[in-house]
Amino acid sequence: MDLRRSLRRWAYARPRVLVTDMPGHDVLRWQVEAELDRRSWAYATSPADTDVLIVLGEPTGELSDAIDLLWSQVPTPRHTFGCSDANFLSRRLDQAIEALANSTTADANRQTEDDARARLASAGLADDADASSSAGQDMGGHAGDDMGGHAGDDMGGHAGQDMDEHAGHDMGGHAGHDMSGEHTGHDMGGHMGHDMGGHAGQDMDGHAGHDMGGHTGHDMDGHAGDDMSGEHTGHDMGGRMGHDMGGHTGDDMSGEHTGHDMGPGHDMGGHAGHDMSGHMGHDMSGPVAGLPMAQTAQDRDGLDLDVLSVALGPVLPGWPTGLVLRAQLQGDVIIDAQLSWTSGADNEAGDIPGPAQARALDHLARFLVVAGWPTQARQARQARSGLTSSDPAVRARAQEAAVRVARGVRHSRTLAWSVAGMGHLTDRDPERPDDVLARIRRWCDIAAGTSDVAEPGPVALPTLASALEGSELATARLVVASVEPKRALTRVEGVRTGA
Amino acid sequence: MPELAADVGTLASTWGVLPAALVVAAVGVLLGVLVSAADRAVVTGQGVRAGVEPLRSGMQLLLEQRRRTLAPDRLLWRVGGAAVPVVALLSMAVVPLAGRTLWSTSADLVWFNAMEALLWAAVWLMGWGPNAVHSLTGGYRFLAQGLAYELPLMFSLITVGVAAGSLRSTDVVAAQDGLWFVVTMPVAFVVFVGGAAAFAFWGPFAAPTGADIAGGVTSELSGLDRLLLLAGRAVFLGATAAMAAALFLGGDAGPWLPGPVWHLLKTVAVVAGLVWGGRRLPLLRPDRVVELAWVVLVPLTLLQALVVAVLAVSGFYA
Amino acid sequence: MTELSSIEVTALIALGALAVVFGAAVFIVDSMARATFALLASFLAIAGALLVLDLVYLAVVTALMMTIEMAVMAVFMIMFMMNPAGLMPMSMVHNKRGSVLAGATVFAVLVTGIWMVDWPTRRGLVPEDPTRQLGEAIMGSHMLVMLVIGIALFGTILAGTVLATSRGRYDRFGPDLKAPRPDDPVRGGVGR
Amino acid sequence: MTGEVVLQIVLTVAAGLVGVGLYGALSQQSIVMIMMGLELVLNGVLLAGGAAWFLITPELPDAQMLVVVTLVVMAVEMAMGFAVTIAIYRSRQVDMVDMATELKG
Repeated sequence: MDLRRSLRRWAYARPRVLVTDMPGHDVLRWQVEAELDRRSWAYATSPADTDVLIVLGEPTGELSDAIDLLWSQVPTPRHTFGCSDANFLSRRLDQAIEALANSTTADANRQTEDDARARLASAGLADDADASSSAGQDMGGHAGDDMGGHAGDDMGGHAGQDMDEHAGHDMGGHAGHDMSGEHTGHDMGGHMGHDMGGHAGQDMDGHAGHDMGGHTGHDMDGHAGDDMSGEHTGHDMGGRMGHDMGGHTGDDMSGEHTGHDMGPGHDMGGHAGHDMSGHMGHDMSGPVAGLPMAQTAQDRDGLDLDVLSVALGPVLPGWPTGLVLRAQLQGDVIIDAQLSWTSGADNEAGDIPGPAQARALDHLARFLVVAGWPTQARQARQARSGLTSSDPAVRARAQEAAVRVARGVRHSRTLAWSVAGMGHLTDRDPERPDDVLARIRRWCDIAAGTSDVAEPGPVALPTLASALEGSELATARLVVASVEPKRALTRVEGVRTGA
Repeated sequence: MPELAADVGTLASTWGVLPAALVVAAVGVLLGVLVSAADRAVVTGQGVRAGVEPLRSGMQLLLEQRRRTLAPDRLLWRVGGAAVPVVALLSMAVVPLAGRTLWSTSADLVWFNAMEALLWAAVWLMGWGPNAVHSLTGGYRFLAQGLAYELPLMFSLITVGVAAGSLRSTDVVAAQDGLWFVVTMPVAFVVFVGGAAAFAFWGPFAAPTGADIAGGVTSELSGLDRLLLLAGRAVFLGATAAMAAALFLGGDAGPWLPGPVWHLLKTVAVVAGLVWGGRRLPLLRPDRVVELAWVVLVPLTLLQALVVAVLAVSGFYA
Repeated sequence: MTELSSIEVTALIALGALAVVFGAAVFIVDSMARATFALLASFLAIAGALLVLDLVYLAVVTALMMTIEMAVMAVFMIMFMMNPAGLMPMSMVHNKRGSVLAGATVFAVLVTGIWMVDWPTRRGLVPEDPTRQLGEAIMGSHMLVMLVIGIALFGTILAGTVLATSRGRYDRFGPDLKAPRPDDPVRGGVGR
Repeated sequence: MTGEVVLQIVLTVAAGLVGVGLYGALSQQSIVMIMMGLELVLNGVLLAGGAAWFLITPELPDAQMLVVVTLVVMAVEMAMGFAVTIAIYRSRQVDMVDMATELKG
């Protein structure tokens, strides 16, 4: 046993960490990242890649739910802790290793629950854990994902929910239930293959926060008569990735479904076995919480291809925590982009963190992560941490490192070749380019600390969203990473652009 | 199967099929560990201490829960996951070790290339299986990138075949008796190493697993699935380095030291060059790289093949 | 080297049978991705059979080409609808009975022929290097075939590109072809 | 087993591939699926060619050439099939043969 234990300890000595920071906790994040870099721990790129989830600050509102769901996607063994200051950081990271090494698969579920409660407790939310509701977010960029290990059985990961009554329930039996109260925040994702027929006539009001994404291959017949339009705020239908609604690409699902407009030339007869009649009376008209259903649209090469509704964010590597990009994807081209902050992340942080040079380096580091340049990103992070040190010798070395990173990035021809000419925020002016490259070079100038270039102001979300229109996913990520998106004191409603 | 190589003994014919296959697989895995250790050392800045990290990560992934997603295509997902390391190990079969290959066919070079093509299918399946946006986007990126790299890579292999007058990798090594092929075909060498890195979606070609799509193909993988994919990729890169050393750097030729040591040294040199050079670059965005590959690399490698063909006809390699 | 051992005969027939099973699966499975990869499995089984028959080069080339083709095909099918991700029942057939009949008839006729014909006895031995035999034929006695193939492939590349693209140079460089930069939706890597 | 019986068995398997492929090519509506049917037919030809070479005339390269030509035909068929599908789809949003015929003009 001891041998196995020490083996596990050895295996988990370098866990992969996902750091999520609430607004206003940048300096804390820098400290955490400095410690992680010192220990050569890896940064996770997705929940599946995560061993340890560190939450900086107290998540509130929708962001809290988003993080709960994100946590539910992390495979066991796993560990999470909240963190409001850098005290005992090193010890808590050591404890994380210990916790990972001690957990076994057998008590994974229990541990999951415990961890979730522990984390919520640390965030001061234990009391209303049962009341927390997922207000319709699609979490962690995993549009259409199933939620972690929940495919059907493991209900343990529903952090913060009171799942006791529903464990193992056959959802089919809920016919006629008033689901409003109890099921708030439920993730329906796991109910793959369910027949939803029983839900006919339900009052679906309370289901804000349902993720319907997973209902691939569902028999939706029973929904006849449901009014799907208004009440399902927050439904994410994005899970039909690559799906069309029942295989009928030519469908126009945005209109009234009565009589299905099957698009030019579709032969309904050929779709043997498909009973579309149940969809009569569906009112799927209009966007569901701003998300239109899957439909075809002209792509930029003039082909009508399937589009897929996705939501990116609120937690992604190198992405401003809390920002959500809702868009339709055609292949990997973004159309109809809308940006918004989730509640809980929409407020401007009270104090401006750190010196301008360190902020620029932080910005650069996050951009370099997205641009796929991990070595330079690490250098930028290290320089940033050194600059905030109290030791003048360390600061001097960090200054040299900062200049080195800034020069390396600024003069990289490969990077210029890769990112030039995209993400123009203003009208194209050959004299003064305003593309990703120009913005990044400006961040470099500030990061070097040698010239007094003014820090570029935050960019309003509608401006940013219009710059994303028609770009590829990769481009969009780079464009977002190249600016500072503007937070508002009040929640910014999704801003539609394009058609 | 009929005896394929009468003149050159193979590892399988000397040691028996199973032991030879096990040895070759072990060498492949060791090369994979070498590659990923070197990569880790550069990325995390740990230096030599990163040597154990691949083993540690492997151990950790073995202990980890496998991720289940919603409505996955589980069959194809699992097939893809199993195929990646298998194909990577199969590509080791035609890499000369100590002057002999596991089995010798009259079309070794095409075999190596075919394994790369199978890797396409496997990685695409890994992207397809989980039924998730980022994952599938990664799969698409891999295909687009693969299409652009397939031809230049193929031409660089053909160039080697033309010079050696054979598609058998041991013949190619023998043909470099006087002069390493890298001298007369530097373009083919660079394209081969770069193209193989692109097929292994590594370093500057890692767009299919990029951080901008939350890890892409790997975004929904945990536990064993992730281990298989990452290990397969590392083994493939290691096999590529060993193959590049054999095809362009004279294989086990060299003074004083025994042949296998030379081959190992050259392989390590290729790995070091690949990691050092590759990690100095940011991710090369696929939409830019693809045009470069089609418009610049294809003509360039064709030109390289032409030069080598003229040299071969004039008896330069005889 | 002259005859197949019994293991090889078994392998040959098993691989052939696998190819047929996977081939049938193409039209049975419910998802287009699975149909494509069933077809790929069928091709790989045939590649394996060619390997047993000592045709290494052709086997490897078959595997190489068909893998690439099927990967492209999978993307195509997902692009053009056809029940992409799902495992929903899928039936897109017409004239099923006629087709079954046609398939069965052709099979019956072929099988009758195969077992009725008095096949010639084997002449000669398998050469030491079948790849070299093929190469020398292509570059020697059968060069005309290769020339025709080359031209056909070239024609295919041109015709396929012309059919599939909607934007010509006038769309990219303007009506008088004088635009300094092409008007493309995405900027390429060569800086044009 | 004599060479002739092996040949006949292998050819029967090849005929099975041709039969299945023919069924697919005739019955499917989707253009891509029809292409898959044709590919299966050609797959049978590949097997038959290989068997004929090994079991009848290994000394002559002709059967090998047949396999090469079949591979080329597959590639051409595939490339043209995709190109035509894109062209039709672009103009009519159709990818099934029935519709392609019914929607003339």
